[in-house]
Amino acid sequence: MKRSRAPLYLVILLSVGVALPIFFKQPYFYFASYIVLEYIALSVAWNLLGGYGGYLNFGTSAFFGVGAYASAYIFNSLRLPVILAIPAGGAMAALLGVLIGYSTLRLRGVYFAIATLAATTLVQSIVLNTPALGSAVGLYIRLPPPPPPYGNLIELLFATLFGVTVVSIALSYWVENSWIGRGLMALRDDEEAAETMGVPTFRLKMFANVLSGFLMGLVGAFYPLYIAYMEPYSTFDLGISFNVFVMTLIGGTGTWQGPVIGGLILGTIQQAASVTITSQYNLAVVAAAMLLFAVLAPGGLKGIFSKFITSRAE
Amino acid sequence: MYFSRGRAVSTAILAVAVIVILVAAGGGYYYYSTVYAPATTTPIKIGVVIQESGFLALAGVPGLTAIKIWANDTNAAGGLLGHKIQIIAYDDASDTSKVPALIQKLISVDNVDFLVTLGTVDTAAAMPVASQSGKIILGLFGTNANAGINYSKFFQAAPIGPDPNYDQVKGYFEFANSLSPKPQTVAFVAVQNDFGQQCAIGGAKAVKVFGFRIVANETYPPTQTDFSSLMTKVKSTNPDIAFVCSYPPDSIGIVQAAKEVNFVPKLMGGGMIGPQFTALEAALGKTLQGVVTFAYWVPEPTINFPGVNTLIQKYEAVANASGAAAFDPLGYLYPPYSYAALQMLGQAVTACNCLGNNDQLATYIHGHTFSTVGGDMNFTSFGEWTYSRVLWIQYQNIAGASVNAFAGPGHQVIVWPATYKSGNLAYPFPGWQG
Amino acid sequence: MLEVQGVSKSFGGVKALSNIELRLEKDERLGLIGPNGSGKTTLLSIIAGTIGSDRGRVSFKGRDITSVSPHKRAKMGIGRTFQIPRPLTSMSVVDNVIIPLMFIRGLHRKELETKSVAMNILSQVGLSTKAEAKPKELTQLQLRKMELARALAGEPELLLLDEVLAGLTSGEADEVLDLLRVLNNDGIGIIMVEHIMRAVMTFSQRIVVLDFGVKIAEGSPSEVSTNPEVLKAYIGE
Amino acid sequence: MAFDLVLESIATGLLVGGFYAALSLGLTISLGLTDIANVAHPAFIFLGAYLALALSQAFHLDPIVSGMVLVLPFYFLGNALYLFYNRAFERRGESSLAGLVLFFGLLILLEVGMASEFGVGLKAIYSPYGSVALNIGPLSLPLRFVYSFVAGVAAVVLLQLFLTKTFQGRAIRAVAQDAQALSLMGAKPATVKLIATGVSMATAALAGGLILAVGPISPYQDRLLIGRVFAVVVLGGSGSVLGTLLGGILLGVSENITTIYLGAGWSLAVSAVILLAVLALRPSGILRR
Repeated sequence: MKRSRAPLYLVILLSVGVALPIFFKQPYFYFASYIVLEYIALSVAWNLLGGYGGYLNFGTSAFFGVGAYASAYIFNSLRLPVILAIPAGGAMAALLGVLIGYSTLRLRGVYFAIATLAATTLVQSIVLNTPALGSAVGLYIRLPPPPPPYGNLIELLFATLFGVTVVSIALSYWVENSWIGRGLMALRDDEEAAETMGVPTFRLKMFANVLSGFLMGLVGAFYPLYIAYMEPYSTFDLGISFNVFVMTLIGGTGTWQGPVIGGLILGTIQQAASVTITSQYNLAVVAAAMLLFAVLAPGGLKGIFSKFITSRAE
Repeated sequence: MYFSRGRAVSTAILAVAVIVILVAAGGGYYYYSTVYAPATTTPIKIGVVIQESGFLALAGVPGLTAIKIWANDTNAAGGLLGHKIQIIAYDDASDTSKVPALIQKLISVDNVDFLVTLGTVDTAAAMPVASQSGKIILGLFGTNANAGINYSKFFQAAPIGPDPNYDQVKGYFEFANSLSPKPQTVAFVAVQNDFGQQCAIGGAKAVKVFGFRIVANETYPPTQTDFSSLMTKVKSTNPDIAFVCSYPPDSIGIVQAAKEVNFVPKLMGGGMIGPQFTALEAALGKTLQGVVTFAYWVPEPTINFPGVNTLIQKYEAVANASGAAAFDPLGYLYPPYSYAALQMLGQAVTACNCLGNNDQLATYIHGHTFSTVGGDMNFTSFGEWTYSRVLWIQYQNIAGASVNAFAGPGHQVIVWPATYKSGNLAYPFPGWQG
Repeated sequence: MLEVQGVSKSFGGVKALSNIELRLEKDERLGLIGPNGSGKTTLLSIIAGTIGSDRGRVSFKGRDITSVSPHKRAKMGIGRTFQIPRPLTSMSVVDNVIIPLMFIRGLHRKELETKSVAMNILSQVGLSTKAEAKPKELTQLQLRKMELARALAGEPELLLLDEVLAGLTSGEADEVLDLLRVLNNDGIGIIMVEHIMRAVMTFSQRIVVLDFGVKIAEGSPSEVSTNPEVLKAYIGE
Repeated sequence: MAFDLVLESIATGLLVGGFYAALSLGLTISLGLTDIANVAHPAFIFLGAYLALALSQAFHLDPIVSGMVLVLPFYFLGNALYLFYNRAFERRGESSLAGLVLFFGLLILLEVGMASEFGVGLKAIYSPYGSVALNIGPLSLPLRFVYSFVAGVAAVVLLQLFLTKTFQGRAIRAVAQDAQALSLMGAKPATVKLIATGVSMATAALAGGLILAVGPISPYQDRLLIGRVFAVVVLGGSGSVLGTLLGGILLGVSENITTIYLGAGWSLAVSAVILLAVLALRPSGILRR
């Protein structure tokens, strides 16, 4: 068996993304792509537990928001360097993953799903009642100047989030092709049977949940710098969780490519719709696209891509 | 062979992903280069990012309607300095995370001349991008949105005042202070959103200034449906003044619950958004009688600025013409000052005759007073009104539960400030009617 | 090697097992029989660890494993099959066998070697032609063979077989029994839950009979088959 | 705290709980019994509310009565929805996950549709009991919640009778638990789910009427309901109709008790904690089936 070339491609992709803002200057492209990248990374993270392990997380915005608030608090209020704040955001979200995981990952999947929904309400409620986090008034973020060679904060944000996205994809690729991914897929199919085959189901679920939470928090940790003003309703918006879930499903769960495809396609459609259809119907178009994908490609677009490629190869 | 096919697919898909990204980038660049053209030959473009859908559409849609009425009025009169007005509006779906990208699209792709947003949250998210572009931004009702960034080309046209959260509510306490016998104690009830909390912060300042005593300080989440317990709890503290900072659905819930548990303070009301919506007024009918709330404009004879009645008529015509989609047919809250903001901008552009030079235009705006459908306005360096003209109104003479019971003068009586006073406050609050 | 002491279990007030005692020596063949609903599968699940007991203890190779999780028991050498086959439906047959190889025997570094080990096990149970098939393409017999292959992949010292012969022709059953005898000769202890009396009586060295969660008889096949309690349980009153 | 205050908050919490139960019943059936996670259910409730508003305005009906009038049309709407769902997913053997995407899409389409059809602003209807209380001793109970409690409890009782006493009802319960029993009854799963989805949707019409009776409505408010409705269903033990009532009451009372002891600002946090605790300690719900 040949050695996989995917790592090479990922490295190439990474360098392209990081270098792009130095040569190509169009701020709108970076602002719009930032959100698409955000959704790709979140979907990839979601897929780790939801796709491979079959445990649906409806609290993506909780992990995202905890990462965002932790990082904002650290660099905005405590005035510590941003470079510390970003991983701290991921770590706090990972901690949330540990807490939710310990209480509900021993149960059937649907309870985990509801627990993540409840966790979203809980962390949002805590922020709303904590003046140090801005409560409902919100936090005004002091934006740092970008270091060279980036001329603009958004270019730096794009490049770093691009890096995080590629690293998430790489991690997801690694999980999928390692014994961890095998174990997760085994427990997704049949948890009891997997246990009797030696699969440490709880440990694997916890691992996937914490890693997934960490990545979501990491993505969230950049958000204060993008939005400049944080308030709990948009940060913990249920819409983020819905979007991530839908994107992963449309792309195809349980493969590392699925969330990338879903996030890229649906994320781009959303961005495009909001500037081409300048009325409330932009949401309807996105929803119609969702319906269409769900009905025409219930197994995800990745399946269609594979079929197409297989038939061309023959 | 359990990984091989996956790899072929992944390779292909990565390639597709890269191509999509590059094509999108190239397309964006191409579009950028074709649309760009010297500003003098093109219409004046006003870029708007507003809530046409989502929870805040009830503010965004009336606001955008007023902006479009202004554009039509201006174009009918020949435009500004010979340029027609073109409105480019994007819906942010009440999703703040969409705002920076949309603002940037307006700036660097659509190449608009001016930016408009509505509401504090979305305006605050637009500010860094807007300030980097150096363009003038009108943040309709975006009070305090400049707090994080202090941008000199930000203008907020609602008549709130230089210290927004204090000025928004100080009138309520100022006139409470003038009543006799003077009420002593206050109960705060504030919704957990940016408006409610800013309102409560301003209220707390005012309480210190005018020497009241806070006996209850309650907050509640926007999802609250039943306010009976909350109102019973507030009632048990027996305050002279109820100071409620609330949003549309909950304003109604609070008024209903206060009546149900028979909570009768001497002064009932506060910074309540919601009663101003006609459909809600109609549903509550006489229950609103005696309640005091703020307004920026009401159809009272004492505050009849030139043009405002015409604007309201046009607005009602649009609202009614949209048939089933009718939004707030009387629309006194958002339209007048959305229109006024653009009217101010139009006057500045004409008088300054410095289109294209935003620094000069901003300096001009800071240095002058403008006469609009919202009255005379001038701005602090922070972009807020230099003085406060928040009106406090009391619902009086409500005949029943219908839209007509609230239309026209005499139902929303201005009781403060004295300059615009159109009637006397019924004090103490006579108790719940209907 | 295996010792079950005073194990009881009830589901929502219904007693499934009461005070069960069971011993198994290394390389012993034990038959576990009883009418439907007598608690045989529950007992297997308690030994495998997928169901916890309310009272009592289970020890294996001299160690108390009552609170040890099922995957650790699998690593210690307890393998099992399910009464209704439970394949991992998204994976091919060979991948189903690779899972225990990876997780019990730690063969997750070299794909190709792991796969050839898995192929060997599949050919041992006569399933090598179906290695790349998905479980839903298999017949009942093939599914049972796959279950057996998965259990064998973990190199168990104790094999818990839940009706592994059900639905098989007598020829096929003999084939499986021969395989099990070979395994037994290699030192694997076997507990077999079975309805096919002929098979279980000839295969087992010792028989334990459960009825309504109570052990009503224990002994050699001939002793048990003449025990009046057993006859009453099977034939009824 | 004064005893009266605690009593009042428990009493109104109870009433609100009945209202929550009425909102959640549809999801109890679809999620708990037919395994169709209809996340668009709250949007259908608001569709019911808007249609009830139109009916009430046209014929001067009470909003709750309008909601009841809509029960039958909504039953057929549910049938249609299931037929589509069945064709698009179940019959093709696709997972219920793809179905979830369908419901998310439907949720957004419904919201946009309602906004363009009925306007983005708040709508409300005048009702003579809108802000009137029923005074019993020291208690003043809001009539709008008394009526919605009565309607909610009535719906729970009727549904419980339907599920336990009728052939179709028993078949619906069997569809969730025991496919074998279902085939012994001679019922086809698809037919049973057709009825169940109709019943689920019919409750949305009633819930819409109640929401309209309780307060103003706007097209995007359904999102605010989602968390609470799921919480009630899980607290009650998904699939249990009586449990849904208890779950609603537990949520309503705990929110109100939190309001008087900690402040209403914490009420959502406390109910989330209760939900998480129930999930961790008693995952089959407060009322075990």
